[in-house]
This record gives sequence, structure tokens and C-alpha cells, in this order.
Amino acid sequence: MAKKKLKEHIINRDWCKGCGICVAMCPKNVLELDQEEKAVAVRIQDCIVCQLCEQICPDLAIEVVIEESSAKGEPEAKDD
Amino acid sequence: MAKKKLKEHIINRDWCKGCGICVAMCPKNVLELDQEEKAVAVRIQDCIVCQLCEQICPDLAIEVVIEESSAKGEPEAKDD
Amino acid sequence: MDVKHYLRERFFPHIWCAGCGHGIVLNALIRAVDELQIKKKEMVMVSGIGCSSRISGYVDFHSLHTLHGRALAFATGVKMGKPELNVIVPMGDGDALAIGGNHFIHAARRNINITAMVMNNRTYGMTGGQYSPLSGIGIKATTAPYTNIDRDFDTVELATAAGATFVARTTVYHVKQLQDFLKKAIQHNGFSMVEILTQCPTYFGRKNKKGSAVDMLQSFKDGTVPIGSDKKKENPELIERGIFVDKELPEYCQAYERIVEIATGR
Amino acid sequence: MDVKHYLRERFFPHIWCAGCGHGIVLNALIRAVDELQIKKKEMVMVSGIGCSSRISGYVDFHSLHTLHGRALAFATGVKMGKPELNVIVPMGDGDALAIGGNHFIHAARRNINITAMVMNNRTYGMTGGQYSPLSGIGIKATTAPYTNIDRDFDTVELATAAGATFVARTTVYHVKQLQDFLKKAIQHNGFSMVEILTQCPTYFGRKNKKGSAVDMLQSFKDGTVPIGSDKKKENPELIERGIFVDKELPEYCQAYERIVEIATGR
Amino acid sequence: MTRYRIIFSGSGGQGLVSAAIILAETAVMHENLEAVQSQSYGAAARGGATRADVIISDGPINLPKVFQPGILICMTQEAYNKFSNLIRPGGLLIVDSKFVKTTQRVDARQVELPLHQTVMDEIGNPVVLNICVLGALIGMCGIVKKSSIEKTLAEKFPPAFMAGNQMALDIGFEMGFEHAE
Amino acid sequence: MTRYRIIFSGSGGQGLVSAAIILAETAVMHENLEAVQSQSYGAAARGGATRADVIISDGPINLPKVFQPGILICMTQEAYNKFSNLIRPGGLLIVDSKFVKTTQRVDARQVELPLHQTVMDEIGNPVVLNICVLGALIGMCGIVKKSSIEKTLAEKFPPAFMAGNQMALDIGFEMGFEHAE
Amino acid sequence: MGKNIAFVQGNEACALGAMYAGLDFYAGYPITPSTEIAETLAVKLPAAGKKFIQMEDEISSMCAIIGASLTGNKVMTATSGPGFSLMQEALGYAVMTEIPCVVVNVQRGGPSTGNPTHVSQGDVNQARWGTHGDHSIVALTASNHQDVFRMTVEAFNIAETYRTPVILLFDETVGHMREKLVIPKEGSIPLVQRLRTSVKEGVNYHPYLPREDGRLPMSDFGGAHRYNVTGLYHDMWGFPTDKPEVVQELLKHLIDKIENNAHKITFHRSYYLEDARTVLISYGSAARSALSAVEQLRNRGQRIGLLELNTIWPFPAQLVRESTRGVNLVGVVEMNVGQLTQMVKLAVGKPKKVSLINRVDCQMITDKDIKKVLRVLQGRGV
Amino acid sequence: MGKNIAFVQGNEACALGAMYAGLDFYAGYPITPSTEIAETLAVKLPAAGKKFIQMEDEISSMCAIIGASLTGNKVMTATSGPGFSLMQEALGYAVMTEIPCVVVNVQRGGPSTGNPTHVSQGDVNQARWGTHGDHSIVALTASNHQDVFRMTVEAFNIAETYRTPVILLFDETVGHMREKLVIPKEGSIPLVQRLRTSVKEGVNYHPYLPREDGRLPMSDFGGAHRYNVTGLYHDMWGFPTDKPEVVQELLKHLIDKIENNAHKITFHRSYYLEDARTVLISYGSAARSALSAVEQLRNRGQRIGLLELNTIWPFPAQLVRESTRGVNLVGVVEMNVGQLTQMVKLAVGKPKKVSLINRVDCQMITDKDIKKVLRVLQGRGV
Ligand SMILES: Cc1ncc(C[n+]2csc(CCOP(=O)(O)OP(=O)(O)O)c2C)c(N)n1
Ligand SMILES: Cc1ncc(C[n+]2csc(CCOP(=O)(O)OP(=O)(O)O)c2C)c(N)n1
Ligand code: SF4
Ligand code: SF4
Ligand code: SF4
Ligand code: SF4
Repeated sequence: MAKKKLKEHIINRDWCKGCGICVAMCPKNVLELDQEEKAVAVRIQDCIVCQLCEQICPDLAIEVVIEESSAKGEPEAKDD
Repeated sequence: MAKKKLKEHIINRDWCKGCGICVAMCPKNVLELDQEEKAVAVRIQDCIVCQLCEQICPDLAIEVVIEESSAKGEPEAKDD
Repeated sequence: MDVKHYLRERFFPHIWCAGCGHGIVLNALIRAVDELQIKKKEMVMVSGIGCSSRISGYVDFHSLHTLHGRALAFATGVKMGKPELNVIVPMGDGDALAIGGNHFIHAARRNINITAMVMNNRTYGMTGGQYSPLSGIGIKATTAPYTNIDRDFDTVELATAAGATFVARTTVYHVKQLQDFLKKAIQHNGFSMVEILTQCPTYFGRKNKKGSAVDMLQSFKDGTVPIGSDKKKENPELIERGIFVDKELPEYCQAYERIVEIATGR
Repeated sequence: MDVKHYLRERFFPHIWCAGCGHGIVLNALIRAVDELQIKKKEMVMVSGIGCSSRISGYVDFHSLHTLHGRALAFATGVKMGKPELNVIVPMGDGDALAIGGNHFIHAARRNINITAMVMNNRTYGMTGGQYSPLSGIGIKATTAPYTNIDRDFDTVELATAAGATFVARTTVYHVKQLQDFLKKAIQHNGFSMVEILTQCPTYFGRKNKKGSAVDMLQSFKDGTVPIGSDKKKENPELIERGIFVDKELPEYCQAYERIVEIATGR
Repeated sequence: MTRYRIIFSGSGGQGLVSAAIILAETAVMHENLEAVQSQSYGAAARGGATRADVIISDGPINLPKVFQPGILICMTQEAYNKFSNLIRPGGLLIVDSKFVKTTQRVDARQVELPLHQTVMDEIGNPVVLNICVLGALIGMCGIVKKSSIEKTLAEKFPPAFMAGNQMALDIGFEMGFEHAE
Repeated sequence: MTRYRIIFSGSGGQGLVSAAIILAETAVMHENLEAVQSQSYGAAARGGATRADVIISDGPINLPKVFQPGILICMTQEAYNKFSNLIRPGGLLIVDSKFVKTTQRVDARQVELPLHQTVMDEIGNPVVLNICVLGALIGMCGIVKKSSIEKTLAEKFPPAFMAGNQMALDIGFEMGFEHAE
Repeated sequence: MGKNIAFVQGNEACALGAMYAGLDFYAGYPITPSTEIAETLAVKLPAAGKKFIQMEDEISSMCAIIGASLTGNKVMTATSGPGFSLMQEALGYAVMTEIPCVVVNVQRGGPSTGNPTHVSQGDVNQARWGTHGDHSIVALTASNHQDVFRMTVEAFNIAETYRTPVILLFDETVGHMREKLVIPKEGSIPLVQRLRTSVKEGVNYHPYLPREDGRLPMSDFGGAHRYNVTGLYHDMWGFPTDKPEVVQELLKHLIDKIENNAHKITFHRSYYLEDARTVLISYGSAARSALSAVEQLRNRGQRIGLLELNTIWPFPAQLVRESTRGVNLVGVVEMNVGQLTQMVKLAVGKPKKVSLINRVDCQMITDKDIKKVLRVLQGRGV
Repeated sequence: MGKNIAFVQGNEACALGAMYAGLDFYAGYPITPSTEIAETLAVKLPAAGKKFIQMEDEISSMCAIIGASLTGNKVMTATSGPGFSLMQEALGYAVMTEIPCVVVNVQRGGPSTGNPTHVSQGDVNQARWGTHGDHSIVALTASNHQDVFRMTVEAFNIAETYRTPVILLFDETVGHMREKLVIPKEGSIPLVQRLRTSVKEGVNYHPYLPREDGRLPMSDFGGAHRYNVTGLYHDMWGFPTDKPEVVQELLKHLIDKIENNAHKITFHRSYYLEDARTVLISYGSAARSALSAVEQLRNRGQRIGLLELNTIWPFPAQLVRESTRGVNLVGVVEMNVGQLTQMVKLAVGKPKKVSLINRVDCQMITDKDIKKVLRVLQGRGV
């Protein structure tokens, strides 16, 4: 499968409750909570598009948008 | 333990419903159902005092009375 | 032994049909209690509704004849209310495992010192022969005229998984084993469950052409084997008899005593 | 994938607390359904009452939010009423195994093609943190201020003993495995049960000093191992994740079809 | 308006409820009469004496239970002891002479028939005793035609049972007919 | 008869229900007043805005809910938006200046206090914010004596919490007292 | 005589009525004296390609029929006293969610396990008030198999028309006795089919927005419209709300749809009411004895009549008022401590005119019992 | 101020009342808005060496307290609407077997799951008729914590005196609100201890043979006397029977022991009734608003009074009749569709004088609401 390339993180600030799960789970420490306790992607360049943040967000507030070319690709399976 | 000796079978005719279980289960074929469909001990001499009839009677209608001398003895355990 | 010492004679002959296995269970139970030399006033029978449940009325113990399926819930109150009592709960398969299934698993889980006797005749005798959760596939019943498609529980496995600390199975054919298991179950400190295969010649027998009560008794002999028997390997249909679980774990009322100690700072 | 395609957006943000694991289950569920490419109109969610049960209101499927503990009974009617539907039943541990325990074991026994998700947060979240049958000994809860003495069920063992033909366990930490198990469970032809360890930071976490939602998630990583892992031998406290049972047996609605054939002489 | 009020009594296994139903059903299905049948249920039915009530009439029937039977059939001593005092003065009391010793004095015609004995002697199978009872009843009292009963039997039982039923019905009918008034 | 009708509003984690209870309990236990406290429950409480009502009086109180608060405290924007129109004309509206932008025009005295900011700056722990709110309230309005609140705090909390609570109460009290009329 | 005559138990007549009405799905748990309904349907339903299931208890039975109803089936369960008590929570759910279903309670002696094999009419008020919270309910009854059949069919019709559970409140005597039943020809009793929405797929469907006439068209689960069903107070989409105005409106709707249509769902039989100075009011098997008593007294020249109620709830107050206007004495014949008598008193307005004629020993009340009490009430001693 | 004052929720006041009354055993299952009762007792009972258990559901909770009562304990459970519906079968068992027990129902919005966190008084008739079969029941209520406490104590007293379940029918408002509670000194409310048989071991004890005064002395399970307890109709030894005369006598006993003692178990408060021309009748939290309205109208010179009922069942008909004699207008203030209004109408005798003043949107009825309706009823427009 082609390596996926990040387009952007869409974070729904109305839905995010600031639990910090995405921040803690991101393997690359891409995300942070801001002043208003909402998640923001601060180190976008580090993102490996694993989509874990998207999939583990209990508020369904994160969408990791992938560059068109690879957008149809299956998300990488990851588990221990 | 001393071998038990039969004194008598007391069969409660008011309680016996004539199901025939004692008749069928007695290893020595001691019992029969009579005209009125009540159990009676007809071959007393063959009785080995195993007390199975007493213990399996669903109507609690049979008492196998043992000669005094050995009356206090534990009933023989029997099972397969 | 003097059977009548334990019976409420004025209600005999009992209401069960000729050849009904429930009477054999009653017979075994009082022998077990007699051998354990438990005083009658220390014995409580708590039952639900069903032919089987009527057993509690025939014994000269404290007896509580309750609601269909709820006996173990009442019994939990009795036992916690006075933990020194011996509490025995006879139940039909419907009573224990259809409507009463939840109380069954929860009493087992708590490991409360109650003895549950599941008198499994594979049908609802009291209401006239409908299928039960222990009837099994292929059986006929008034509510399964075209044969039953409901799988049956394995009572032993269910009790074990739910947490019972004493689990045994036998049949009314094996009266000595039955007495023995009941004794052990009563003595066990924790939730004990004895499944007893028993016959309902009137409904289960008749509907399923199982012959007379005697034939049905015989089938318990032929259809069961001791745990671990080689025969079971040849014929997996055979049902195992024996003690499946027997372990010590904290008993509920005793655990509660500890809570009282903590709370009262004793 | 477009998550919102499956959501009833106007009810978001949802009512769950910040960090509640129930949202992760919702997240995984819609991904599973998406991957299976099941049409929304072929999906029915039937839930009981509890924080977990609210999940059914958030998905754009047919949704039936019923009574505490009874979801599987309602679901049995839905499934038999229209066997072509995919019926999913999300339940809290109280909903599934306290008040709902009986329907749980009977649905499993019948092997009716329903997927039960037990969202196990070891407490009654909705009513404010009482102990549940999955809390376990030693836990604190509003109704166990001096610690809990109630043993917990092993949900996997109970479902297995009751007859479920697909039985799995995972956690909300293991989101990929969760999605995978949900997919397999939905595809399974028969009763499937997935136990999902999930966190209630608000009550279970706070009462038991389990830290933040993140800490609790982490504990699912550290406290669980794949089935058969050697680590489990060293540390029996570890909880196994994986698929415990996966077998084919006649499904209830299909078995019923056979009865109709017999009855109609087809 | 003719009205028959009948009680069949005996023990659980004797099939008397069936007999009552066959009689009542015959009246309704084959003789254009009205009939109501009821029976005792429960513990009373499982243990002791069974009882089945039948009322047959050419007009509507309101009360479904028989309080004073014009015809009482007792097939066990227990049933006889329990029910014989219910009988309507001048009524008819039929008992099986093997099972019942008629002790009480009732203001009714008592007919003792060796139904069980005859069935055992001539057919050898007690399951058809109830049909024999039915035969005796209609032999003695009419109520419905024998041929109508036969129709009902044919509808309700598989052909294999027909011969036995027919024999039992005939035997009973004859014994009853001898006592017809 | 003096009667205070107070609503504390904000979000779930802010401890405003506790603040309300402490206030009401203090009135009853240490000032021989009557008080009734109630709060919103359920989904509303879990998600959106919390609300806790307190009525304090020197006579019996019948109605347990506040319909028109004389004093309204809003600790989030949502709470402000939802409740500010309830206020009694001429009442007092206290908001936290960090969380609330006072947009609506209400016929009441609006006091904006940097409670959260001050607590974070001077104590660094938001859990005592609610006590600070309470301090501000009694600093501004009296209602009960500060020393009485201190008694209640001492009764309800373990000693370890006392210092923090006291600081928060003092800070709030001072800020409130400045705005006392 | 053709096949359209049957000699059956009342319970069988009920089962046959349900089949006639188009029953698709039955779930139940056996209990005396209602079991024969299940046993008959266990034979009939599969033979008609329809569904029968014996559940683990009464609670799950009630839940299962609600679930099955939502997938577009006509559904029923049957039970007796103890089982009916267990069904109360789920019955209230059906009320709140407006799911059509029929619940049979063949009454036996209560309270508690009471007297399982004997007759009583002790569950009349429970049928009305057994579940928690304000609500209305429909309950029908019958004294003979022809009416058992017909009321069963009407129960389905009412359930489907008003989207409500309908209770069939029979009793042990009627349930167990056998008598003639003439099975009506197909079509001779009109059947109400479920009103389904005409809203097309993709267009907004409001499952809980009543039409002008108060009716709520349904959409089957699995069909074009995905919506929510909940036992919480809910808005027109079926989503939970606690908005006071929505709550009040929903409760009013639940009550009004029944009470305002009471006249349309009132079934009864009148006997000799025209010139009656004494009127008996009765229902269920008690009405058989009442009719017998009335006919005997008529023969002796008394101006007495009988109003037999087939609809018990909503209580037909207007019918009772009209039928007792100008009457000297109203005797309510029932086998309980006077549960419906209270409603009659309220309806008649002059409580003192109304007397209870009853029996509470779990034995069928007889014509003699009734005549005896009437003599006393009429001042003629014993 | 000493330790005898507490500032607590109504639910805590109930728990404290139960402890005062000598509660030995509590079994329950959490449900809003009654959970705090269990939570309080989970702390208090173990600390007093007594028993607390959380069961698997409400059914088992009700069963467990009955079992525990038989071993000689004072017992209680608490729940709300849905749980109360589930308890109905076992509640009837307690009625039939005459087992003392206290059942708290903190009412919330119904039917069904309804409105769990808001107030209603919709379970009044269910408390009376929720279980199947004829029976009588005792139900008490309260509008303030002092009365919550006191009625809880009285509930135990009545349960023990009459061997009956007693229902405490509180509501969400009272249950959840906090106010002052003065905990009475030990002994200041007399406690009824269970009447135990004086029959000696070995001598025949008849557990179900009422004494002359109708009371039935008990013998604890585990004690000297072994007897049978069953929910079937039973004879004086507690053994099942269906003998008509025994059945009837038992039912009459169950009803008479409550109804004939109604005057002894009627608790109420009267406000300004002496010269009142308008009387409000209310109970539970609604009575707080009613009192508020009455006081305001009194201030304006209206001759209006309030009868607050603490005993709802057996319905205090005589008290209501006496309190409304010569009155022009009776307004029944309740938060349901008029469940007690019907009883008031029957009691007052002139139904037209009686009007319902209610609210059914799960919001607390206010003084304003009441005054508004009163204006209309008094012909003074809105
Ligand atoms: C709540 C309730 N539901 C149903 C019944 C009817 N009922 C009585 S006993 C019984 C089942 C009896 O079967 P089982 O428990 O297996 O005992 P058995 O009679 O076979 O010994 C049923 C369904 C009841 N009494 N109460
Ligand atoms: C019959 C009934 N009993 C009790 C309740 C109260 N209740 C609602 S949810 C719940 C338990 C919630 O716990 P769980 O099922 O584990 O789900 P969670 O909220 O933790 O997700 C309880 C006891 C109820 N609604 N209905
Ligand atoms: S996609 Fe993966 S790497 Fe990128 S932000 Fe999300 S969790 Fe971090
Ligand atoms: S004691 Fe044994 S041998 Fe003797 S009669 Fe009984 S069963 Fe037969
Ligand atoms: S019906 Fe069956 S279970 Fe019941 S007494 Fe008869 S044989 Fe026994
Ligand atoms: S209370 Fe617990 S289970 Fe409920 S939403 Fe909050 S965190 Fe989740």
C-alpha cells in the first residue's frame, strides 16, 4: 500500500471535550491541548498518518485527512 | 459392619402410588405390585436388605426394618 | 432412620404423579440431612413454583414457598438475615434456569452459602409439559409440537462459569450418590449446586415416548457415566456424573462480616 | 471514511463525559460497519438504559432505546421479526449482566444471530458509580464505601458456558482489534459477544484513584495480554484479549425456518 | 328445552375429561345442540379426584358448571364419596362396580356396571375404558346418537384406534341400553 | 423576613453544587436560619450547564426551587446565556470574567470578577475555585458570616484541605467585599 | 355443519381470533390458566409460516413482542396474574413508545400466586394502573367464546389503529371452559392493517408527530426511515427530551388518543334494558351468571336488565350513565372486591344507587348468588 | 446547635429515619432519583453492624427483603418508577404472606423510563393497584424532610403492627432537595417492635391464625416453630388450600386489617381549615406549593385552607369528608392527571365541587400555577 500523506487534521472544536486521549496516544506527539482545552495539531510535520487519534477519539472530533492520491487506501492495521 | 438381617418391609399403602419403581429396582426381585397396584414384598426370603427400595421409593412408602441387633448399623453404601 | 421425623405427614400422599422423580429427591434429601445430624430448626427450604418446588412443603423444616424463579433471591435474604441457618433451594429446571436464570448466576457469583438443587426433568411439569431451557433440541413439548429448536444449557458449565464453588451432577437413579452429593453440598461453605436428572413420566415421558417411570430411571443409568469415564469418549452423548467443582473461596456472609469490622472499626 | 455519514450529528457533542471510553466504542463500531459495507437501513441498534446504551441514539441506524437490562429480549423480537436485519446490542456491564443477566444467557443459548457488545466500565455510570457485577472484590463504589465483597463474573466464561458461538474480549485502547472483533462478530452467524473494557473516569476512575482517562487507557494496555501469552503465566492478574470461541452451530431464526417447513409440509 | 347436566368423575388417568369433551363436542358438532364442558384443574386434578362437567341443551347455556348433576358418573371410590351427594333428586348415578362400593343412600337411581372388568375381559386394554363409559351413558340416556359419537371418534383419533374405540363404545352401549328406562 | 434566592450556575466540574450546599448548610447549621438547596440532575447535568439553587430565610421556606434569583452566579458562558434572563429586576449577577462575556442587558447589577484567574495565580489549583466563589458571594452580600462558612468547611473536609480552602475563601471574600454595596 | 364450527376452550378461541386478525408473532411464557393460548399458537403459527417463540420469562416475552411489532408484525403475548405483574414495566414502555401489541391476561385468583386454577376478576384495576406513571390503556373482555374471538380481533384492530397496547382481560372460567365457536368468514369482521407512512425514502419522516386525526403512521424497522424509539419522553423524531412543553404534549397525546376515542372502542351487549328498573352491570364469566339471573327474574315479572361490558378501559362512563338513567338500583356483578363498582359509582353520579354483587372465594358467582343479594338490596330479605 | 440537626437530602432523611426505626436489612438496586437512599445506607448499616446488599435487580431486592424479614429483621428497599413496576409481583407476595417490609418509591416522570431526573406524582394509583389481584395496601408520603423522617419511622411501625408491606411514596423534588432535619431524640417517636408469638416450642403455633384483634404474632425462621409460608391461598398453618371458605376469609382478613384500621394509620396536616370555604388537598412536594399559595391568599383575606395528606392509602375518605364539609370548592393539587382526585370525588360525594389543580410536564407545580387555576375556578377569570 502506498505510504499515506497527510493533508490536514480537521478537529471539531465543538465536539472535542479536551480529554487529552489523542494527545497521549499519538505516537509522534503531534497533538496538544490549547488554552481552551481543545485538541490542536501542533507538530503536523511529525504526523505519520497512522490515524490512531482519529480512531481513538471518544468524541469523534478528529479527522485525519489524507492527500487525495492515497485517500482511498485502507488505513494501516495497527495493534499489539 | 455386621451383615444386616431383615425384620420386615413396612409398606405404606396409603402413600404408595404403584409406580413400580421399587419392583423394578430391587436387585433380588423381592417386590411386586398387587391387584390394587400397591407394592408388596412377596419374596421376603430373597431380600438382602440393601434398602434400595426404601431409598428410591418416590412416595416414601417403604421402610425396610432391620433386626434390632444390627439396626444401628450404617446402611451399606451402594452406587456404580 | 425414621423418615417421618422429617416429613409433614398430613400432606401425604404427596401431589406428585406416580413415578415422578421429585419424590426420590425428597427421599434422598431427608436422608442426607439425617446423616448430617442437622437439627430441623436449623434447616430452611426456600422454593419457587413448580412441581419440584412443592418439595419444601413436605419437609418439617422452616419452609418458604415463593414465586416462580425467585427462590434464590428470597434465599439470599434469608441467609444474610440469619447466616447460621442452612438454606436449601430446590428448583425445577424452568424455575432455576428459565425465569430464574439471573438469580441463579448471581447467587453463584456471590458465593453465598446456599445449596441449590436443580431438579431437571427437562420440562415444565406444573404447567403441563412445555419445553424448558434444559429440554434440548429435537424434544417434543406442548409448545414445541414440531420439535424443539432451543439449545439447552449445560447446568454444570453455567454454574461453574457463574462462580459456584461446589458443582455436581447426578440422577435419581443413583440415590446413594445423590445423598452423598447433597451432604457434601450442604456441608460446603459457599454456593453449591447439584443438578439432579429426574423423570416427569407424565409430560416429558409421554410426549417423548420415553416409556414408564421405570424406563426413564433406567435411561439415567444407561445415559450417564462418572466424570472422566472412557465410555464418554466413545459416546459423547453420555452425560457425566460427579463433582465438577469443589473449592474454597470467601463466602459472602463471612465477607460481609469483614465489612462490618471495617465499618465499625472493630 | 466519513464518520458523519453514520452519525446523527445534531445530537453532538454527545452526553458522555470527557474521556469516557464509550465514545471510543462508538468510533470503532461505525468504522466496523463501514468496512463491512452494510447499508444503514439494514442495521438495528437495540440498547437498554445506561450511559453506554445512549450509543444507539448517536448512530444513524434504526435505533431502539429500551429498558434497563432488557435490550436482548427486545432484540430477539426484532431479529425474529425480520431476520434479514443486522442487530447490534450495546450494553453496559450492569445492563448486560446485573439486571439483564438472564436475557444475556438465554440469547446466547438460543444462538440467535445478534451481536452483543458489553461495554465494561466496572460501574453503573448512569446512576453515579455504584458497584456492578463486573467491579470485582476490593473496588470502591458509592454503594461499597468499605470496599466491595461481590465477586465479579468472567463475562467471557459466562457467555461461553451459556452457549455463545462467538466470544471475544478487547479494550478501547486496542481500537484496531476492537474494530476487527466487531466486524467478525457482526459477520458471525449466531450469537456473538464482544466484551470491551472501557473507562468511566468520572466514577470508577475517581472512586478508585485510577487517574485520568489517559491513565485508565494505559492500564488497559498494561493489564491485558493476547490469549495464551506467557506473561499471563507469570502474572495471573493479567486479562486475556482475543477471540475465545468462534464456532458454527444452527442459528435460531434459521432453525425456526426448518420448523415452518415441517409445519407447513413444505 | 331439554337440558342434561352431567358430571364425569374418577381419577386422573381414566380419560374421563376426554369422554366429557367427546360427548359435548358431539352434541355441538353433529347434533346441532349447545354444549358447555368444563373440568377441575390443578393440584386437585393431579392428585385426588378428577371431575369433568358437561351441560347439553337445545338452547343457550349460561352457567358453565354443574351444581346439581342429573347424571353423575363415578369411576373411583374417592370420586363417589366426594360427589355423590351433589346429585339432583331423582337423578341417575352410574358407577363402576369394580372400583366403587355404593355406600351412601342417595335419592337417585344407582346403576352399577362392571365396565372396567368387561373392557379388560373383552378388549384387554384399559385406555378405552372412557369410551366404554360414554357408550354406557348414551345407551342408557340417549343424549346424542351413537352414530354421532362415532363421527367424533373418527375425527379425533387416528384410524389405528378406531377398532378399539368402536368395540368399547359398543360394549358400553349395550350394557347401558339394558338399563335404559 | 429576609429571603435570599440564589442560583449558582456553571459547568459540571466546577464544584458549584458543593458551594451551594456549603452555603445552605452553613445557614442552617451555624446561623439558625432555614435553607433549601436543590440542583439540576441528569443528562442536563452531565453535559451542559449545571445549576444549583439555594434559598435562605429566617422563616419557613415552601418552594424549593428558585424561579427568579435575587443573586445569580454564572461561571461559564453557557450558563450565563441560559440563566441570565431569569434574574430578578434589581438583582445581582456575578460572573467570572475569564469565562463569561456579559452580552445581555439585564436589569441587575453585573459584577465581573477574575475569580478563576486569581485562584490559578495565587493558589494554582482550580479545585478550590468554588470556595473562592463562595467567599466572593458572602463578601459581597453577607448572607452568612465568614466564620460560619469556615466552620462548615472544617466539618466537611479533611484537615489537609483546610489551608487551600481558607486561602480561596479569603481571596474570594476580599474580591467580593470590594463590591459590597 | 361445516368446518366453521369448533368446540373449543376460551383460550383456543382467543388463539383462533388472533390468527384471524393476522397475528404474525407470538412470544410467551406458560402460566395457568392461559397456557392453552400458547399451546394452540405453537401449532397454528408455524403452520401459517409465522413466528412463535417461548421466551425465558414474561418480561422478555413482552419485550420481544414490542421488538417484533417494530419490524412490522402483528404481535401478541398471553399470561395470567403473576406474569402480568412482571410485564408491567415493558407494558408501560409500549404505552410510551406507542407500539401496537395485544396482551392477554387470563385472570386467576390473586393476590400473588393465589389460586392458579380458579376464577377471579381481580386484575381489573391493575390493567388500568399496573405500570408506573400517568397513562391510558385499553382493556377488553368477554363472557363467551364468540365474544372472546371477536374481542381478540378487535384488540388487534384497536392496537393498530391507536398504536397502543390492548389488554384482553379474560378469566379462568371462560379461558378453560369449552363451548361452541362459529368462526366468522374471512372478511366478515373487518381487520385494521397498520397505517404505514407514505413519506418517501430520503424525505423527513417524523415518527412521533401525530396527524390531524391523532394517528401516527409507522415505518417498519428495516424500512426506508431510520428513527429512534425510546421510553424516555421524546420529541417528534423520537429523541429524548425533558422540555416541559414537549413532555406535557406527549402525555396529553397518549391519554387523549384513548379517552377521546372511547366511544369508538366501547363494545358491550345490552339485555332487557329498555324498561328495566334494576340494571345489572357485569363482564367476563360473571356476566353469564348475571344473564341467567336476569332471565329468571324477568320470567317472574321483574323489570330487570343487564349491561354487559366488553370494553372495561377506557371505562365507558357515558354508556353506563345512559343505561342507568332513571333506574332504581344498579348492581355491579363482578368477582372481586368491587374494582369496577367504583367506576360505576363515579359514572352514575349517585353512588348510593350502586351496589356490589360479588364473590371473592375464587368460585364462579352463580345465578343464585346474584338473586340472593338482589332480594336483600330490593328490601325483600333473604 | 447539637448533632441532632442535619442538612440533608430527602433521600438521606428517609435513610436516617429508617436507621432510627431500627432497620436491620436493606437490599436494593440503584435508580434515579432514589439512589441516595441506598448510598446513605451503604455507609450507615455496616457501621451499625447491620446488613446492606445491592442485588442484581429490583425483583431480587424485593424478594431478598422478604426473606430477611422472615428471619426477624426490619427490612426496606427503595426504588423509583421502573423498579417499582418490577417489584409488583413480589410486593403482592408480601401482601399475601403478610411479611412486614417497607418499600420506598421516589417518584419520577412516567410512564416508562419517562423523565428520570424530574418530578411527578404519577405512581399513586400504581401503589394501590400495581400488583395483580384484590388486596389492600398502605402508602405514606411527605412534603418535607421532617415528615419524610417521621413517615419512614411510621412505615416501619405500621409494617410491623399489621404485618404488611408499607409503601413510602416520595417524589424527586423532596428526595433530592436539601433542607434542615432535626433528628428526634431516641424514644421520642415510639417504635413498634415485631409481635412475636408466645407459643412455646413443641406447642402448636398457627402462623396464620389472627388473634382477636386481627394481629398475627410471628415466629422467626430459625426459631422454635417450623411452619410454611406460601403466596398461594393458605390455611392457618400456612399450607396451600383452595377451599372457598378459607380463600374468602383470608382475602377479607388481608383487606380488613388495613381498611378497618384506616383511622389509626391516617397521618395528615391541616392548615387554616377551621373557617375555610375553599380547601386544597395535596401531598408530597406539591403540598409545599399548595401551602405557599394558601398562605398568600390568606394574606389577601381569602378563607382558604389546606389538608395535606401523609397517608394516601388506605385513602382517608372520612378525614377528607370531614375536612370538606360545607366547603364550596375543593381543589386537589397533585402532579399527575388526577389520580387522587377521583378518590376525593368519591369521598366528598359531590363530585362537581372537586377540581383538579395539576401539572404534568414533570416540573414542580408552583404557587402561581395554583393561584391561577383557583382564580378560574372561583369564576374570577385568569
Ligand atoms: C411468574 C410466573 N410465571 C409462570 C408461572 C407458571 N409456572 C408455574 S411452575 C412453571 C414451570 C415449572 O417447571 P419447572 O420449574 O421445570 O418445575 P417442574 O414443575 O417441572 O418440577 C411455570 C411456568 C408462574 N407461576 N409464575
Ligand atoms: C428497571 C431499572 N432499574 C434501574 C435503573 C437505573 N439505571 C439506569 S442505568 C443503570 C446502570 C448503568 O450501568 P451500566 O449498565 O453498567 O452502564 P453505564 O452507565 O456504566 O454505561 C441503572 C442502575 C433503570 N433505569 N431501570
Ligand atoms: S494520525 Fe497518528 S501520528 Fe498523526 S496525529 Fe494522529 S495519532 Fe498522531
Ligand atoms: S431391601 Fe433391597 S433386596 Fe430388599 S426388597 Fe428392598 S431393594 Fe429388594
Ligand atoms: S407433572 Fe411431571 S414433574 Fe409434575 S408431579 Fe407429575 S411427573 Fe412429577
Ligand atoms: S459517567 Fe462514566 S460511563 Fe457515564 S458518560 Fe461519564 S465517564 Fe462515561
